Amino acid sequence: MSSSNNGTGNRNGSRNGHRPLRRGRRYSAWSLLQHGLSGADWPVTFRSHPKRDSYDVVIVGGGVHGLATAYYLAANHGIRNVAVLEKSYIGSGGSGRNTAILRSNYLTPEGVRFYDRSVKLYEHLAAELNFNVMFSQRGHLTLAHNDASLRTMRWRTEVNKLQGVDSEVIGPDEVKKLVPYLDTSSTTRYPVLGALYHPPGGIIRHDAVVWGYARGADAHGVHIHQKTEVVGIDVEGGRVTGVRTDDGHRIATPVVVNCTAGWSTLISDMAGVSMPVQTFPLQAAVTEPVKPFLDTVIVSGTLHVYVSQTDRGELVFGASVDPFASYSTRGSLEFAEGVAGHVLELMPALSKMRLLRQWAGLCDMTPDYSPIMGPTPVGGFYVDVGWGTYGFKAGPVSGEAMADCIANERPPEIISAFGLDRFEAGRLVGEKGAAAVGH
Amino acid sequence: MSDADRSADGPTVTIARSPIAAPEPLVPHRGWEVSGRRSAAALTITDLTPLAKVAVRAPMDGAVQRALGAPFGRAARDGAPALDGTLVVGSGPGEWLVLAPVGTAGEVREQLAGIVTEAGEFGTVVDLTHGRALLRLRGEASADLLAKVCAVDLSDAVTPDGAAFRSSVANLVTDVVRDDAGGVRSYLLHCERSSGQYLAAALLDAGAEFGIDVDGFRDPGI
Amino acid sequence: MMLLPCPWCGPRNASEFRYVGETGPRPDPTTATPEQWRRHLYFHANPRGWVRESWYHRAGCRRYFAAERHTATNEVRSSGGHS
Amino acid sequence: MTQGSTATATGAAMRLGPQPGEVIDRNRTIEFRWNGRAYQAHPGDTIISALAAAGERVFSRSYKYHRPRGLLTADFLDPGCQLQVGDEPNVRAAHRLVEAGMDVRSQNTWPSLKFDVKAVNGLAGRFLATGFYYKTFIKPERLWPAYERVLRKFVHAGEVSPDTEHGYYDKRYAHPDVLVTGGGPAGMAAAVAAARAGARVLLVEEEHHLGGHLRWGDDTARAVRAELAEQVRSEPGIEVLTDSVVVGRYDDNWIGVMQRNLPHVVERLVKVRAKSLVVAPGLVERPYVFTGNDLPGVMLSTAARRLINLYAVKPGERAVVLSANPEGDAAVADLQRAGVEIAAVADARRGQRVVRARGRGGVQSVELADGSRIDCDLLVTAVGWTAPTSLLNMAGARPVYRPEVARFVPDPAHTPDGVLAVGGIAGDGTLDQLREHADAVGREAARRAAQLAHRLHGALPTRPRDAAPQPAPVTDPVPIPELPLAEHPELFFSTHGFVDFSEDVSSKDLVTAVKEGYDSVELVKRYTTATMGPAQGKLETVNTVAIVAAATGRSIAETGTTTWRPMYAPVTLGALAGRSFEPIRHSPMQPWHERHGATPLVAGQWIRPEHYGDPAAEVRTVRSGVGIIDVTPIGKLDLRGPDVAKLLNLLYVNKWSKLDIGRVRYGVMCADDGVVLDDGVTGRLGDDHYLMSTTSSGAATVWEWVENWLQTEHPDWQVHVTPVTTAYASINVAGPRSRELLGRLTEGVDLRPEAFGYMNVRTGTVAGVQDCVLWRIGFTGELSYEIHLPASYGLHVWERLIETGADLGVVPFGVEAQRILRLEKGHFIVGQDTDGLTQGYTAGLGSLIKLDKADFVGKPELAWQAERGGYPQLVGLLPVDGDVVPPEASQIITGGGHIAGRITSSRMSPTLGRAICLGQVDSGLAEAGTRVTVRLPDGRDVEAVITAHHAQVDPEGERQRV
Ligand SMILES: Cc1cc2nc3c(=O)[nH]c(=O)nc-3n(C[C@H](O)[C@H](O)[C@H](O)COP(=O)(O)OP(=O)(O)OC[C@H]3O[C@@H](n4cnc5c(N)ncnc54)[C@H](O)[C@@H]3O)c2cc1C
Ligand SMILES: NC(=O)c1ccc[n+]([C@@H]2O[C@H](COP(=O)([O-])OP(=O)(O)OC[C@H]3O[C@@H](n4cnc5c(N)ncnc54)[C@H](O)[C@@H]3O)[C@@H](O)[C@H]2O)c1
Ligand SMILES: Cc1cc2nc3c(=O)[nH]c(=O)nc-3n(C[C@H](O)[C@H](O)[C@H](O)COP(=O)(O)O)c2cc1C
Ligand SMILES: [Zn+2]
Repeated sequence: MSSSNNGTGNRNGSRNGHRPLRRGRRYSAWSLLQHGLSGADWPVTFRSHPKRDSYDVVIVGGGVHGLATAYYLAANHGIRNVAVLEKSYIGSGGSGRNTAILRSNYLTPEGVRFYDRSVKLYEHLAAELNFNVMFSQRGHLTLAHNDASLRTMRWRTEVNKLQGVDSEVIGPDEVKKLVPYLDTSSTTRYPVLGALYHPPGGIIRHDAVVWGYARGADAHGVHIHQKTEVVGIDVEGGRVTGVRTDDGHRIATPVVVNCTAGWSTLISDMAGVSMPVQTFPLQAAVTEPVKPFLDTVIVSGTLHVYVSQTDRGELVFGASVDPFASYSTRGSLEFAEGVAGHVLELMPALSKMRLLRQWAGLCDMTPDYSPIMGPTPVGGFYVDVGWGTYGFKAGPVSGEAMADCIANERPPEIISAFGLDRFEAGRLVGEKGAAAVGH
Repeated sequence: MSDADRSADGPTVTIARSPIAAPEPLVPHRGWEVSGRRSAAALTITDLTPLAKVAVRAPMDGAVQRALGAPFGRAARDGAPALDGTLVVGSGPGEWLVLAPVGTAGEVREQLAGIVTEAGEFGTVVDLTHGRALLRLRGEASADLLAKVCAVDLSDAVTPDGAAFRSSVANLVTDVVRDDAGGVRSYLLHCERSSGQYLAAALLDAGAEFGIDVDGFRDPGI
Repeated sequence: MMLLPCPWCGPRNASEFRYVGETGPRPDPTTATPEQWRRHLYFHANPRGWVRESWYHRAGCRRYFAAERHTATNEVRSSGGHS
Repeated sequence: MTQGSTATATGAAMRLGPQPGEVIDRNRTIEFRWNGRAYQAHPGDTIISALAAAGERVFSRSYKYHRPRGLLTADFLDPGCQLQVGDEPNVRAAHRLVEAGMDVRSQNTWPSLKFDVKAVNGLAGRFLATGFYYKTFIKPERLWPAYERVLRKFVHAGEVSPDTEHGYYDKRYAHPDVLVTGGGPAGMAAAVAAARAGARVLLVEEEHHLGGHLRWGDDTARAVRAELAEQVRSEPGIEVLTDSVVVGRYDDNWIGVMQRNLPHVVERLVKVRAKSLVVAPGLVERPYVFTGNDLPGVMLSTAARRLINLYAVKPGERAVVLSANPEGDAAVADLQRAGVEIAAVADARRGQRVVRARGRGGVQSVELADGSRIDCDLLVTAVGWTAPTSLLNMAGARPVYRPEVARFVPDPAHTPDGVLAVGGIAGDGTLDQLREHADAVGREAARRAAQLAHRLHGALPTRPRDAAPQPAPVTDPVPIPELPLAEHPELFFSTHGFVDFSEDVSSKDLVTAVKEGYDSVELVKRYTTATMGPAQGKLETVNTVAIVAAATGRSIAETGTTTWRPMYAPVTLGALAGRSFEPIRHSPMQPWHERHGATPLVAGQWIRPEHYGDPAAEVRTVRSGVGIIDVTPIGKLDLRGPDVAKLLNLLYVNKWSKLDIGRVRYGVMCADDGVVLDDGVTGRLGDDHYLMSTTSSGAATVWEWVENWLQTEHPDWQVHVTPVTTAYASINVAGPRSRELLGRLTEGVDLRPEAFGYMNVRTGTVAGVQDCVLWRIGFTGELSYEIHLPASYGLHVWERLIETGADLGVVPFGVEAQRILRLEKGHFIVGQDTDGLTQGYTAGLGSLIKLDKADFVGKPELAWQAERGGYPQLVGLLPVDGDVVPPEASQIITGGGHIAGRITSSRMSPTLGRAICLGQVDSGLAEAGTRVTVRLPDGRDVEAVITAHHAQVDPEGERQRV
């Protein structure tokens, strides 16, 4: 892309410390005090604009991936004539309904490297975006209840350590110290034999990430169009030329980026690109709040459950995807029953806590539990999909890499394993082993 | 009895055991060790694992089915003249389970093989006496108990006397036969042998509020 | 929980079944190219709408059968023998 | 006052004389504790009614600003009445009945409810405005964890205790024709009508008694209540659950009901498959938004009427009433009757409004829009209703906003067939109109249920085929009269005040959020957390929407609501979990293993002996003498029919056409992507009769796999498959003396090597047990026999083997010894030495895979793998330092820490006295003799050498062929 700058930006992601937020728009304790005293209104976080007839890049999907891609296109590469089209409100997809667990202790070297970059970006994201995303690096525990999972955890640990990622396998006593509510006795149906402990992992305020990127992108001049659904993509001579929206607009553009996760095959189908993606609902639930007692994220693959406690005191639960493909986000009672049963297997003292709300989001599952990123056989049509149950943590690195890919018209090294062509070529990525419930 | 079955102290006999722990007193019954406990409770559970259990496979709605007298979904007593004293259960499409008195598996298998041969269809007969566990719940509350562990509608409209279905019972795949005995509501439950103890324990737990009790084996049991 | 009409057992809770998914005919193994074969293995239509798919009645009759389901409403339109 | 001086504590200052509709039992008095002091109550009192009777007005502090909060709705939803009861947090104290000895405390107040230091937050309120945490604590980054710890201290909620017992919770299923949600007049009348039309009805009421709002109505209302309740009682087709709540509606009318207050069970989840769902939850009274609307003493008209009529509690001494409807007027009458002085009635229908309530710790005066200021301790508001459409929305219905009645109303055109709305949620009208409507809805619900039943029953195989056909259901829909909608002024807010009481979100916060760009109701919700608290929008949604609509200049209908989702009322994890139904499986020899000190190993559903004390010794005995292991979990499939050989040829990578009767063969299955799926041996027992074994963990998968190929690809093949895993107890008798041991117990089988060689199968009698299948195979590399015997005799035969082999030194061995033995012998384990991407050639199956077969599952991918080459390979490895056992999953690395493989299996070999391994390595390293570097978990690197064979003990297989 012509206006590109090469390079991947500085430690914080954006290049040259470019600060587009004008005075008075920046957030700080000081500005909070000033606004508190004066009672003046805060500036608008992200604006709405009339649609232009053409953009240099049109991003479909206003989740973390779409917004981060827009942000880094503008911040790192100076590509600012960008539109993000979102059929509902920003963050209404997986980005607004995920359990917000971040980690980088994957199984394959390519996976570990990739997610580690993302965690690093997340660590400085609040400062980068001047928006507190409340990344709480409270540690992440994956419990092992049998030999096979203990072996997989050792495998992950060893791969992680070789990549410089902080992971270790710890025994039941150490687990108990980290989570006193866990039943670590050996007589339970699913005894805790050990755990993979990953101190940099944790949870984040997911909506804040979405809003922070939206605010950052907006400040750089990106247009965010909410309540705008893409209903068609024009392809001429093997290249995209524009998109059509449900309000009757045609927007001309040489570049379309599909960042629609659970809906991604519907968008790719519009461009005539088929993908090995199936959409499955993934459910989550929260309890009523109680005083904080759980300081780490707990995951049990065998029991298909993960739990964390937010700063508001609720427990947030998740599990594996629903047992059949669907676009329904209604959720099921079986999920609530299963998750409660499994949580009580782990922490029997919580039987009097109450489930408050359950919901579901859509996950774009690929055969090898790894994403599909980069160009497609249709010129100018890029995909950043296949995020399945684990894509929130990848938001920053994906945005950064996709921006790079679009600006430089070739996939950067860090996503080279994730191309769409790998399936027909039989070069699957080996994450399947560890990712089944891998938040 | 072979030489190998004799020890210095005299003959040892082969003992067949159910996977379900039996309450005292334990009594021998035709080569099986069964519970001799007697209960007069209004809701009882009985381990019928020693009964002969023979599976038949043949085309659905064919000559074998006509001979057996029970279509899929239904159970029939004395379905065929050769099968006096048995309960033939239409346990699946083209699948039957024949329950018969203790120790008769060999005969029953022969008779069934005869029926299959006569029918001239592709059919097979497998003795599963040792491969499955079998329980009987008996009492008016048996449906209430079962409704705690089984999602199938147990009303007369859906599963009247003689109904047979396979479903999940306490999360275990189980054949259920509604087999009212003497006008009292009763169910036979048939599952993989290795989970028999699990199923019995789950039913006792679910039945506690109805005062369930164990009743030992009584001949012929079927 | 969705009810699935098993062609043999009648309507049962979806939890009794194993989802097999969209299935297409297996390409001829003697002539298929790697690309064709892997499309068969990995690619699905994944529509938001009606889809024909296979199920296995694991806790019931243990039959594979085909059903048509709307992937947004989970309404099941028809079911028939095996897929 | 001294602790426990109950006489003074109870006071009962506000308890009225007997009321006609009261639900308390004045003849009995029970005692409980509130914040450490003793109080008295009557059975039937809720915690809050008892406290209110004693004159208490403040029960909690608010979420952010720690403002004192009292009673607002006097029912389950009451945001100010969530208390800690013993070890149970967040108890809805305006719903929970008092029990003797209860220990009730306020939550998150320190040092006490009266003097709560965090109330300083209230002063800082202007800085704690919505979203403040997104705007601060950004820099310096390193301080954020400390800030976060402080934030967590402010969490406003009850507490859990690590010592809480997991009580007895359970579940049941129900299949009513009609489920009625709500036992008010509408629900009761609909239930009766449905039952009279022949339906089986389940009627669920959240409160402790049927009657709905009639319970606090006038004499006529109570008479109608009694009449309807009597009709319900005398209708045998109706099952009533009180103190139970419908918590969610899911696909195909799968409905969760929480049943409380049971004798044997803490709580029970009833899972209901209803043919028709009748939604009759009435209406929820909506709070009014104005400054000071959260002061204790501000309450809804329904709350005041509940207090007076149900609990005989006087809500205050001097009241101002803001009334916009007849219920407000009725409240005035009730208050007067209860002796409350009515200081003023502001009639909203005539434009009068309350704009502010003032007071410290409770209402002291009220300001009206006309500027007048009235002293009082009670402000009762009756400004309108919210339709709790949650269950309808969950069913996919789209209620529409009707400004003239100021609430959302169900739209029958967009409600699924199986769901009907009735009563206050559907419209207004006289009690007679309501009953007429409910009667029609009940009959229609029954009719639809009957129709559905007829359709479903047609497909059921369980009913006698010759039974009389079900009577065809009545087909004409019952005409449902329209319920009129009573005009109601739109009264949402007059000045700024609290909108979400639980979350401490004010109308000002909502307006701010909109101004900042969070301009849809969904974004406002997430930015401010309005509607995200315990009431889940039932009290606050419409006010929220109205304020967002005003701030954005859109209408309420355009603005829409947030998504209603389960749970309708929060449900304990205990009830959702119920009893734990996790099947476990035991072999027939389990009692013996337990008696002999076996260490249990949980392997999927199976519980198996890991070892009996010393696995290395067990290994040595097998290599030198004889051991027996319980291998019952090995998967076994009985295959019969003329086409079994075809099936085996299709599923296994090797050839099966020429397997003679009496022979067994090892086979590996791959999936169509060439990835190794399972392995095992299959023996031919007769012409058309085979026995297939699978891995223990793969047994269920392989069975479904076999059925899939048979049923969907080759329905014409004549093969019957029967799973017989547990029909046989399986015992492996292994070791050089195994033949000798078995010979002592076996009849009808010639065990001599020339008669019964390696890889053969015979059937015969063992220890007097007929029909045993004996295979001469083994995983251990020794002479060995795997016996599969009718399972009921498993324990008998096992005991006989142990007794009979005593002089041979026979020992039982467990899974761990077997793992070592197989590793010495170089047998791989699917799933351990292979993974989800390991294709056949990688697993070293080159000589087994027969690409010259016309077809088999996985063939194309395997052919391409062979052609491509360069794949990783499973190899045997010996650490150069034989004392170092690299833990499984240690990585094999090349220069610079590049990963080039991993150790998949690793043990100290008791036979060789050194460490031995299997591992997967990149193709370049697979050559025998190659030295590789293994990175140990402690960071050390050790060398290992690739060996020519996977087996380190007896690679030529001499020992097993003897
Ligand atoms: C319950 C749940 C829990 C999860 N937990 C975790 C976790 O703990 N950690 C983790 O890392 N990941 C988790 N995930 C996965 C993660 O949420 C997703 O992978 C991630 O949010 C994907 O982000 P995205 O931006 O690609 O897609 P989304 O956030 O889904 O955004 C896609 C957007 O595209 C829009 N869109 C779709 N079609 C169109 C169209 N035609 N026109 C315009 N716009 C359109 C949608 O409205 C949506 O907003 C979870 C997911 C769920 C559902
Ligand atoms: N509450 C009042 O004082 C009041 C106010 C306005 C109108 N009305 C009139 O009264 C009539 C309403 O009668 P109705 O029978 O529809 O309502 P109702 O309020 O009398 O009864 C509804 C009942 O449903 C119960 N309920 C609600 N949700 C439930 C759930 N999920 N699970 C179980 N139970 C649940 C409630 O506890 C309540 O008892 C209408 O004519 C209406 O205009 C009454
Ligand atoms: C991490 C996380 C925490 C949440 N906490 C709450 C909560 O405390 N209260 C609540 O009502 N909803 C909570 N939600 C759920 C949202 O209300 C909502 O259900 C979810 O974003 C999906 O949107 P939808 O229900 O509008 O479809 C939470 C969601 C997430 C992802
Ligand atoms: Zn079926």
